[in-house]
Amino acid sequence: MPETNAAGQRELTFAQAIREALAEEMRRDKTVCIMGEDVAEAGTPFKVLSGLLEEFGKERVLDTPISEAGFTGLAVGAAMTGMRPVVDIMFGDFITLTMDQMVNQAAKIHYMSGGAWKVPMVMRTTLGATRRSAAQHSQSLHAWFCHVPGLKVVLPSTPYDAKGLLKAAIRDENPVVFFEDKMMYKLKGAVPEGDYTVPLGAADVKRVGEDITLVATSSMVQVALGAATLLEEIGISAEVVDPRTLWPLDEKTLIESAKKTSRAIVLDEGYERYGVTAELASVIATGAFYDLDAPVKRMGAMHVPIPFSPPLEDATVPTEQTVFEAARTLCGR
Amino acid sequence: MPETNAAGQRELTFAQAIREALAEEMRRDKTVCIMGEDVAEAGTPFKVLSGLLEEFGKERVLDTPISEAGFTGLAVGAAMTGMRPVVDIMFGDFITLTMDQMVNQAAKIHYMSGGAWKVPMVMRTTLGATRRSAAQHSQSLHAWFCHVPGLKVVLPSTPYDAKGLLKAAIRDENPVVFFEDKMMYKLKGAVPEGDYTVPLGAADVKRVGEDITLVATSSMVQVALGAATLLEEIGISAEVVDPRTLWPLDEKTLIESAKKTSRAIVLDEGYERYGVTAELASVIATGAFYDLDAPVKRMGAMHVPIPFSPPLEDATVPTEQTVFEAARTLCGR
Amino acid sequence: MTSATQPGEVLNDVALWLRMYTNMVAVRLFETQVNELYTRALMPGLAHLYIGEEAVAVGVCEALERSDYITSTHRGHGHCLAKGASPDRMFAELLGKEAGYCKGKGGSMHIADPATGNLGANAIVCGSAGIATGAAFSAKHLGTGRVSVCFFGEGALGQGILYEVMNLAELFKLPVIYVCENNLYTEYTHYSETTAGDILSRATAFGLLAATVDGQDVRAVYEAAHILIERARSGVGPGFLLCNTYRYHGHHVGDINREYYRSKKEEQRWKNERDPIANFAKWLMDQKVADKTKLDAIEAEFADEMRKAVEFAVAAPYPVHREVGEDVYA
Amino acid sequence: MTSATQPGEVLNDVALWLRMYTNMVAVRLFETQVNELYTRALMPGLAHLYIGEEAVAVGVCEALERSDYITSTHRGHGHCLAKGASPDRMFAELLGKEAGYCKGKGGSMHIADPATGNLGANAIVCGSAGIATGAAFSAKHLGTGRVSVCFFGEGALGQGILYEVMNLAELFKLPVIYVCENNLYTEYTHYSETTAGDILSRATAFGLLAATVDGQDVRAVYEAAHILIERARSGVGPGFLLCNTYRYHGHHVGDINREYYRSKKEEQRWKNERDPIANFAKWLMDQKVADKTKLDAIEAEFADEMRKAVEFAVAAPYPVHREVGEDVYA
Ligand SMILES: Cc1ncc(C[n+]2csc(CCOP(=O)(O)OP(=O)(O)O)c2C)c(N)n1
Ligand SMILES: Cc1ncc(C[n+]2csc(CCOP(=O)(O)OP(=O)(O)O)c2C)c(N)n1
Ligand SMILES: [Mg+2]
Ligand SMILES: [Mg+2]
Repeated sequence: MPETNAAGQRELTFAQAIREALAEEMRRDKTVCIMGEDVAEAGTPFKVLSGLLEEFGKERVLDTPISEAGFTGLAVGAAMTGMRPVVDIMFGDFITLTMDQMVNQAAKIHYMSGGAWKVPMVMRTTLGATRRSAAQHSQSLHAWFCHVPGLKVVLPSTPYDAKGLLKAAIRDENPVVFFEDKMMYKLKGAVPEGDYTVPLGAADVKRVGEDITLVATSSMVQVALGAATLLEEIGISAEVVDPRTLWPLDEKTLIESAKKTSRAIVLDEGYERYGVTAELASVIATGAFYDLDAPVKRMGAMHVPIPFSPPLEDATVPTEQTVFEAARTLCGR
Repeated sequence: MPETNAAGQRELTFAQAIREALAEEMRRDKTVCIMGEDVAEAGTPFKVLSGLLEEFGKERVLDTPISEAGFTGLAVGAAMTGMRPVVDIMFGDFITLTMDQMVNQAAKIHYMSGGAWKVPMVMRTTLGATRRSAAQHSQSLHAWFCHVPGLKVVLPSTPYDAKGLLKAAIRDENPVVFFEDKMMYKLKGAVPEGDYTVPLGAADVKRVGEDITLVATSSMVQVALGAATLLEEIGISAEVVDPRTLWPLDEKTLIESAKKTSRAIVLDEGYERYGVTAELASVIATGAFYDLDAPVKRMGAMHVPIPFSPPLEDATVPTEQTVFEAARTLCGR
Repeated sequence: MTSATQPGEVLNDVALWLRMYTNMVAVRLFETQVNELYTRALMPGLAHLYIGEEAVAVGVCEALERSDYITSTHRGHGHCLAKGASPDRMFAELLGKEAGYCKGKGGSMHIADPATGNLGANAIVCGSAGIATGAAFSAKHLGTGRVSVCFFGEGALGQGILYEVMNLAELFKLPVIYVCENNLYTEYTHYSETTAGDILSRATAFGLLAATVDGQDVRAVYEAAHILIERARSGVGPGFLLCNTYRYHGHHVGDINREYYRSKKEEQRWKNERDPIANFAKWLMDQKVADKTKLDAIEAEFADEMRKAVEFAVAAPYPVHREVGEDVYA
Repeated sequence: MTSATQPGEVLNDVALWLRMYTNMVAVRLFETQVNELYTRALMPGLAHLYIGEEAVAVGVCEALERSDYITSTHRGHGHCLAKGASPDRMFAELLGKEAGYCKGKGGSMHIADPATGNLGANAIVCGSAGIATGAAFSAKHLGTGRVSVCFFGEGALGQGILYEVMNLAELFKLPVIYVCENNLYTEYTHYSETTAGDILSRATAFGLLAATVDGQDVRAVYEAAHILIERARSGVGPGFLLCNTYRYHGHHVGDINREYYRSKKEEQRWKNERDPIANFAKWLMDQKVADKTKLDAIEAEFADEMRKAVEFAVAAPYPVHREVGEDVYA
């Protein structure tokens, strides 16, 4: 049940926002369907899809075998021929099994056919560690898809964005990969009733600041906001910028913010090496070259497979505290 | 047959150097074996392996079905239990099919088992466009593997390096991915007879210069050297640095060079976005922050699926001419 | 090819036979021109010729409606033509020209054409099995009554995704037929070295109705395909058709010295004894359906058409530079 | 477990039976403690209990030598114990402690142990099919005479790589047995909704020798496994063993309300009528191999051992911080 916050706005959890976006799109467009493992009766292990089977029936909410490559490929063909499938890959770690269908097929068909065919599909999957799920259930592999022309990559960080971005993704004519942070499903936030979309390619300034820019994606947005609060206490005003979509990428907003503050940290839960932090840091280092007072600092996951042991796992991901300290150092305090 | 160059050194092609490395390692160590599609009688479509079947027999040079995931997985298990398999993935585009075995298995087993098991295997595959092979046979996807802790990633650019690095890769105790540029197989260069290795993690300055650093990988090393010659004609002295292995990465050599020249271009045939150029540019922008006179320039493949049509395909990859012009602009000429 | 015929109606049969004959001749003449383009160094890259296998594409596509879907392979010109594409735009595509089916961006291995239901050739072995299955999913979900055919070489039996989608197709009762063209070789290796067990059982194990057919006999192919396709169309479920065939040329146009993996004698035997066009011509003449003059006229007509199509393609312009950045996103 | 017995030798059989009984009891008591650790909120993350399926791991591992290999799954504690691992280091691993088999880095889903040939549990469904096949490849190539067993749930039948490696194993005649534990559910979905056709045929299609067995009958499992394993060891080729079984608990320890996907009645029926331990106990008593006192003593002994092992694990320290960056590269 939706709650109402202090400002009188309706609040939903991140999971509810996703579900509402799907339900609204499925009502609006009969060609939207959902497929994946345990999506129907179970509504996924995270219960994100609960209730959709009841409303839309087995023909549109389809349990599949454990065949990530197979049903992703099926979705590609279905998307080419009149459907708008939303594929559910339970854990982001399993996109490894779908790379051929997503990269060699979905991403390239429009181009290879000279524009003759298109592939309007969405892949929903997860990212994020610290659930004590060990190395094969904790990765944030979204950088791979960002590297591939023909795909769009979306990383919502609030319930509001999740609903609006997912609706935009479903209506998009291209294959879109939509990454959800598992740890965020219960996060609450204001979500308007009814239809709205958040355009793909528009960053959002989640907090205005003057002294340092924290560019953060997905799970790291809350971390950045937390760090910003800590920084405020020592008199550092941090701006938090969320690209929201990594491709298309709103370079301008990132660069403008860095130019204004002259310092930037880039935060992403994927591996730091050869990943998202490298791209965003490089974009800022180039775009704000003459305005930066210090090198752009990158903070991502440690370069290790995610360990199971809680104290070790916790050490692999940036936290409010580590971001706070990095920012303080960068600001010379 | 090996030739001899002006300096009296023995010359081999890049393909011959690879084959010699394999043959020497197979003679040295009975646990080294090769598996892949059409590797035996055919010696691969590029004929890189011709003759190995004849010397080492069907037990050690194994034709497999077209099952990239399956035989890569088989190699992982074989590597854990006493073999040193060298897996042949005919085109780099097909690594899409092996991502689960390489990333969720090979890369993580040593760590997940707390060091109990290890996976000494090599995956050889290709990269590079401009063969008129279209979107599914022209990609350079090595950035994906660089992003994954537990893997090492090697990109030789000369016959000498190819032999020495491959031998080092085979002797390494970890899973190593070895990318060969298809267009380079016929490139000739000096290659000593007999045993030598090139350590993983040591960059090589392929040309010494003063005014600008061209960091280049694989296919782009020759392009950088060609551009350096053109630049010399207009009085710009370019240093060409080849990291040779992208993981481990010899940051120091890259940064020292950029500090010295104060300008850098990073060249890699993978997609420019969210790929190798981003990491290398970011490393340099940070490490040489106070010495750079201009932003680090990135040059990679255009953000499009590789088109078939020759004039279009040629436009997607950096060339001597485009690198020359970028360098000239960067040097303010 | 146009609408499917009910078998057993003699008049229609004659029309059907002649159409299939014509189409096989067209495919062969097309491919002969491709080989020549390569030899004349006019073709960028390589191409995989379908010569010898014509009866498979033609027999199967004859059993399909124009609006039905196919997916195709690196050896895809035959499927494409048999489904109704025009040689001129195909040649243009092979040469990377703007007038090609994909504006030159796809080339030989990626020709696609919505007008004839061709979802595209695929250069990933077994890469289109998911796509074909998905097209059948749409057909069922949208109630269009369409059927989808997935062509693939026996090499694709090595790819796990084939088994994943056969399972899905059977579970969802999708109207899709998996057509395996067993031409005995996967590149340079005999299929028996890479294929354990029994091919047909690999489909029946998942519940599919499966049949084997002489892939050099276009009537046999057509009839088996017709049954599986109409069964699928009526909603009963997917099918699998194994067609035993042979490619006369190399794996691709550049594969000239082949004796290390197969003998000239073997090649000669297939060409002399099992040629799908020659044998069908003989049968047509035996049946008095057509005489040699008529069949020769068909060949002459298409030889001429193909030459003209090649000329068109050779003369056609390349795409302009700006095209390289277009069609990445819809 | 120690060296395999030749069936038919009565004295050995008695020892074998008691060993299998003991091992099944050990697995159950281990898992009971795991559930308790979860309930007491002492366990990080989740765990997938093997209770109800004990006869499969124990029957198969009894037919293996200590030096033979196994690969295991997310539901892997039973395989690990049956292959000879110690409960104390297993519990330590489950709690993420330094004393665990993987220094706490692997956790419940990744326990591995070279000393007992355990190549590791795997949290990717079917993720270890390649690994098990590769271990068999080494065994053959190095002439060690070892055999490799790949345990997997019936959900893994959905993954294409299984068919790829069965094909490879048959082509290379590798000593590997694929053991399918059909416990009827893949997480929250009945296997019949995700599995078309016939399971056994999916293996025989690739030429493997395949057998089905009552997975609740440890003697039946042992006998079938023994035949397939020794056949594989002798070089004839790979095998496939389908064990029909049931998990009593949820998919994982947190899966408490299960009635939307299976009834309490169904669970009760399996527990009451087909429990592998209770039924085997009854049989042992009927055969006068052991009386109730003896069997109770076994249980009491292990209950005590498991409690001590848990205490050890709870008290054991976490790895030190520096460990996080170690073991990434060998
Ligand atoms: C996934 C993948 N692996 C390998 C290749 C390289 N390759 C191209 S065609 C081919 C052989 C295909 O054999 P088959 O499927 O029998 O088709 P045929 O060429 O005989 O028509 C191979 C291995 C590829 N294109 N895709
Ligand atoms: C590739 C992959 N897809 C999905 C999952 C999520 N998942 C974990 S266990 C499981 C069900 C496995 O069922 P089964 O193989 O029958 O084993 P069981 O749990 O019944 O022992 C699923 C879908 C996974 N771990 N790996
Ligand atoms: Mg073939
Ligand atoms: Mg199960």
